[in-house]
Amino acid sequence: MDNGYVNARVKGMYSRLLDKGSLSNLILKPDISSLITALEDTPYREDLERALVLKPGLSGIEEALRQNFVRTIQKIKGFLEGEKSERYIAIFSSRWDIHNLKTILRGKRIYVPSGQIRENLIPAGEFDEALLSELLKQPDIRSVIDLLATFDVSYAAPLTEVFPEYTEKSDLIILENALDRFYYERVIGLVQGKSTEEQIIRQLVQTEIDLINLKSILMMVRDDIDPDDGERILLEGGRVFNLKKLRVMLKLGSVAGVIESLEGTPYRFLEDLRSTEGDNLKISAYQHLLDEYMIRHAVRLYRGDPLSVTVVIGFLWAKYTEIMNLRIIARCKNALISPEEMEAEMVYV
Amino acid sequence: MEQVHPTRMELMKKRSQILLAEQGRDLLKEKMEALIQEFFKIMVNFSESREGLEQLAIEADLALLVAEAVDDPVAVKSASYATKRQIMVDIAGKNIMGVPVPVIQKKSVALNVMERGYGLIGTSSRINEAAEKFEAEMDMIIRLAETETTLRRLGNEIQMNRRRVNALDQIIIPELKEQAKYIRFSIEEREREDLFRLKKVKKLIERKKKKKLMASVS
Amino acid sequence: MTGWEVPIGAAIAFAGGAIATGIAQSKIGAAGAGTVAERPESAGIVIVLEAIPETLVILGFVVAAMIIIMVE
Amino acid sequence: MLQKMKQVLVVGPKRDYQRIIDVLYQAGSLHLEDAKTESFTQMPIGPLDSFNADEVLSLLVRIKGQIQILTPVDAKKQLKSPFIEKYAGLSYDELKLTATSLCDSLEERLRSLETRKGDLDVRYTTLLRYEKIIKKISPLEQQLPILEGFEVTILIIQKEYESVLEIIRPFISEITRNQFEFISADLDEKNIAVITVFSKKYASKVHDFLYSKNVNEVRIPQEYSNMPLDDALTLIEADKKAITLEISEISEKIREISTRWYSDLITLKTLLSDFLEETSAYSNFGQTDYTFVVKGWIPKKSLPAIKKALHVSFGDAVVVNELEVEKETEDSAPVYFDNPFWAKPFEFFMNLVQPPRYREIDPTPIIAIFFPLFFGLIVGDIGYGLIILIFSLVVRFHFKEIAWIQQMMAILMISSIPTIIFGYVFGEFFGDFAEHMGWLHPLTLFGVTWNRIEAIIPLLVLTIGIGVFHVYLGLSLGIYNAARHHKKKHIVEKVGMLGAISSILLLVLSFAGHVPESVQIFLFILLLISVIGLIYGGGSRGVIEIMGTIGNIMSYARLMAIGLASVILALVANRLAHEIGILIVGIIIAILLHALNILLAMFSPSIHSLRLHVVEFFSKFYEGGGIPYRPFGKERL
Repeated sequence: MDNGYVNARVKGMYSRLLDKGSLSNLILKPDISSLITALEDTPYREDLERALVLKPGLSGIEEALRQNFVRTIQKIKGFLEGEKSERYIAIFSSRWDIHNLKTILRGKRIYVPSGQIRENLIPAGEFDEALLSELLKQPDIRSVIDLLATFDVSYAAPLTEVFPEYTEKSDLIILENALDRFYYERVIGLVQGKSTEEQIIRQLVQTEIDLINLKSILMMVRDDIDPDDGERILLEGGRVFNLKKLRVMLKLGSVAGVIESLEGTPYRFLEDLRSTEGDNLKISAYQHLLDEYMIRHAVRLYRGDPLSVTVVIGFLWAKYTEIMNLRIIARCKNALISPEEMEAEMVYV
Repeated sequence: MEQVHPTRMELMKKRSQILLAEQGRDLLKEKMEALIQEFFKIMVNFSESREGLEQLAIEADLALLVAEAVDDPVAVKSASYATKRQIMVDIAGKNIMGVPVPVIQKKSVALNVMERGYGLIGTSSRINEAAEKFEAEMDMIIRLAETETTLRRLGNEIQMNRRRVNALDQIIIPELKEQAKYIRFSIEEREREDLFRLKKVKKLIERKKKKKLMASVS
Repeated sequence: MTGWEVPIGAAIAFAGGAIATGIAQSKIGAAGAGTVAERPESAGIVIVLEAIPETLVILGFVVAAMIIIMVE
Repeated sequence: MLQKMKQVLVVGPKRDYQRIIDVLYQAGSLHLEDAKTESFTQMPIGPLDSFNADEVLSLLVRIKGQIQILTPVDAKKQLKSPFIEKYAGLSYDELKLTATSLCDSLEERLRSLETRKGDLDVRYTTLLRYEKIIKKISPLEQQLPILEGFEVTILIIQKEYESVLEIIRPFISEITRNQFEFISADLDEKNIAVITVFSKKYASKVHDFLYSKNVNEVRIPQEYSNMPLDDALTLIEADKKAITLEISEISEKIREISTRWYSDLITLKTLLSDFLEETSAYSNFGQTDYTFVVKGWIPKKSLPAIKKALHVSFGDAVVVNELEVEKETEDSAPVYFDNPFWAKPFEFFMNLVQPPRYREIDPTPIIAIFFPLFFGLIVGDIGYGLIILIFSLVVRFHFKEIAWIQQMMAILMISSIPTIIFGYVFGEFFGDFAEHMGWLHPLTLFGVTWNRIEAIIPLLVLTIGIGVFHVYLGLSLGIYNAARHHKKKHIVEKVGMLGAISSILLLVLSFAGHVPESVQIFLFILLLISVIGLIYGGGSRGVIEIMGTIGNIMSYARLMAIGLASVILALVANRLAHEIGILIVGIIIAILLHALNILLAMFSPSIHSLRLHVVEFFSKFYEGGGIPYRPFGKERL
């Protein structure tokens, strides 16, 4: 099956993404209101108009961006409904399920009112409105998990499994880790096929796992986390790093050491940054590079086989990046951050 | 002053009181100086920390801004739900020149990445760094709370001391001295009166004696 | 001298072109529909693109016609 | 042909700017450009203090939001609002007031209806979910007695933890002093369902125990729990019905509001959008301290008129400056077609593709010549031509309002004329009908009898010849365009292509014996030189293009092929009619087949001759991507 129709639509949508020129134009706008006016000339117009009625200014823009993203994902899912490639898109979109579920669990733990939790959900995933609102109605973490089991949502199993450990240690990381681990295991499991399409997607996911592990290790090493404790954060199935290698890296003890050990991997670009900027860099500076690498890698898929679902995946990443860039512009504009600093946070693809 | 009995006994008592007051005053003055010294020593630190706090606050806000800009405010909010919402501090006390000041036992609320409650995998290091910056700000606030209370207590003590010294210096000591002076004057006056009386009596006696002599002679 | 093989040959010639055109046009059609849905202004180009593989069926037809006519 | 455009700067006193805009608007011939990019020798031009659009925008958002909730109403069924005619005459302020008050009166009601509806929808899906799980479990429950004062708890256990069952059972037995029921069965491939029933007084103990054993309890909302599952199902069913009912009630309410207000809102939306559009032109105007500046392109023909109009109103106070235009700036000039009447309909194709750039040749007249020619050559039937002519006239008459239908029908009309002429040449009138009847015979020209069925080879040669001519024409236009833009390499490339194709064609002809062999050596030299030129002009791709170009020429064979297909279909129609014994049936079949053929003849030849133009012809010279001329004025709104 090829995705002629879907890909043609996606390409149409891709061609409406803002190019670098229009982004720099937006960067140079003097204030939020002129930014809004400028955004009125983009495909965000409709979402913006609607969001600004309820929330003025910055939060309106952010709401509009979020709505637009959700709408884009829903639209593409609509095209692919019933197709085999639907599940590849679900790989991408279900990360918002994880976000939503984590948010609900976190919120339920400290008894945040449901209304407040709801404001922080992004309905871009596979969970529908009905499921989310039922989850929000549950009084505590246990009943959230039970409800997932009742509705036969697959996340119930990993959560149930680690729940006793959670009750014992009262450490939310245990639940969250179980979710993340489950997500990546399932995703990797989904793309074990031999077709080029699955291979490409598998590579993408494996790269993502590598990058996540790398980021986690950098953060843990910096905070001197006990390597034996840190191991539970590591994800299996990466492209370059297996668990053994990751453990070794975790024991290196210093950020510089970890980065030096990247020699010979595709991620050695971190070393270039370290050698020019020195050892005292924030982890987020490295993460920026890692994010950029991931986004570039993913968006490159857009230019792959024109009839493959990878085009859609590439587009979704590009769209995600654009929304991130716009959010950066809006936030920074609001806080009067200089264009140069703004661009340092942005990612161009 | 009326109650004061202008007796020699009283005078001696006053004299020793004056001495005591003066000694006390000097002692208080010394203590005050020491307190002031202590105060300024902490004060220098305090104003530096104050600036540091402002700096930290700016940095923390910036880190939060970056996290919200790049990762979506929704993600930041979500991560914030994972944190424990309270900070426990134990407060003990110590003495600076007899002034009780608080000492906060655990000065640092800074956590490492595994202690913040949210999973590392789905949360970006930007959010983490924002949390870190705010924890540092919190630390600073706690430390400042300690020093600020100390300073306030010391300040109060210095005020009180100064008032005491002033009271001694300007009211009690002069009053005592006045009293002593009065007693002395009174005693001297009395002595002079006595002398005069004696002389008068002596004259009378002599006159009587002379009359008697005159009478006998004549 | 014309037997059954002439019409069969012509039919094969035509069928080949027609099937190939069908395959090509179905893909172009799907993609074209997607393109027009997103960018209605490109409808003109899409119509022309859709017509391009028709060459195949026309050639098939010509060959078929030639087989029949020339053999006669 | 394209109109000559002049770039002008209109400068006038600022106090008159409203009137100047009015005059320009009435003239309706100025294509606005951003005046703020211009600057007088020292004075920067700032933006005009323009109208603040926020108000209109937010009003529009509100209206659009309501329109979205409302259901579209059939124009015939709706209640005519008494105000609707008045709206058009209102000034902006009045319009704003009307719209605001309408929004105020509707918004809250609509929004609450919409939210309620959304909530109900969500609830409905939720109920479906619960229903699904309860339905799965309820057969199990049939085996258990449900008693008053007893609690039912349902557990879901994954199969890999099946052993837990063994632990739970004795414990519950102990807690409840053996007053319990316990039953388990497979729920699906992965899970086991367990139902236990026990006295309410042990409820908290049992739940605590289950919690400690980490078993998932089925969570069913309070209103459906603690009753037999069948009852719960009945209740859910009833609730679902109630929800459906309420949703349809809400829809009905929305429909009522729609019939009353939908068209009002649409009208207001259109008027406000128009207003917004009009004011958006203001952002192009500039100002200095005392003057008001407008910049734009104007067709040379309209320039005197606008100058005169401004002079009449303002005397010498308003100046129209013709700007000196660099060649490069000319590329940004808008394009305004200026074609003779016979070529005008073919602008339709240009707009379908992409308008040409200002400094390019406008190929419309060429299409106007070749398109009908190709069409005629393909269809080539007097009868079909006549029917197409009549059809296009009728459609044109019926759809006077729709511009694109008018244009398309004009194209068909023009195309039907060569169709008739070629029909005469080929001797075709509804296929071989006329020939059969002896009224008409294929003409014999240049020693060939142009019977399309028989003269396949001559027709092939003819169409390829047309192809050669057409492609050569394209290449020549390409040379002309390149010369105009002073692109030397392009010229060399196109000339090289001409040379290469000519030499290859002549070589083929000479090998076939139509051209003396003695020139072969010159042809080879010519080919060599041309290839060198091609490499210089276009690199290796230029050489590969030779194949492409030859393919393009061969592609013109379709003129013959599609024509042949249409002739044969016509023949089949006639012959079927002839061979069917019953006259009437035969005629009906013939008419149906001819009708089909005509229908096809209107589509297929159009698309293919268009394709020959766009793919084969345009690729030789056409760039496209021009900016269409959109004058500021009445036409625009």
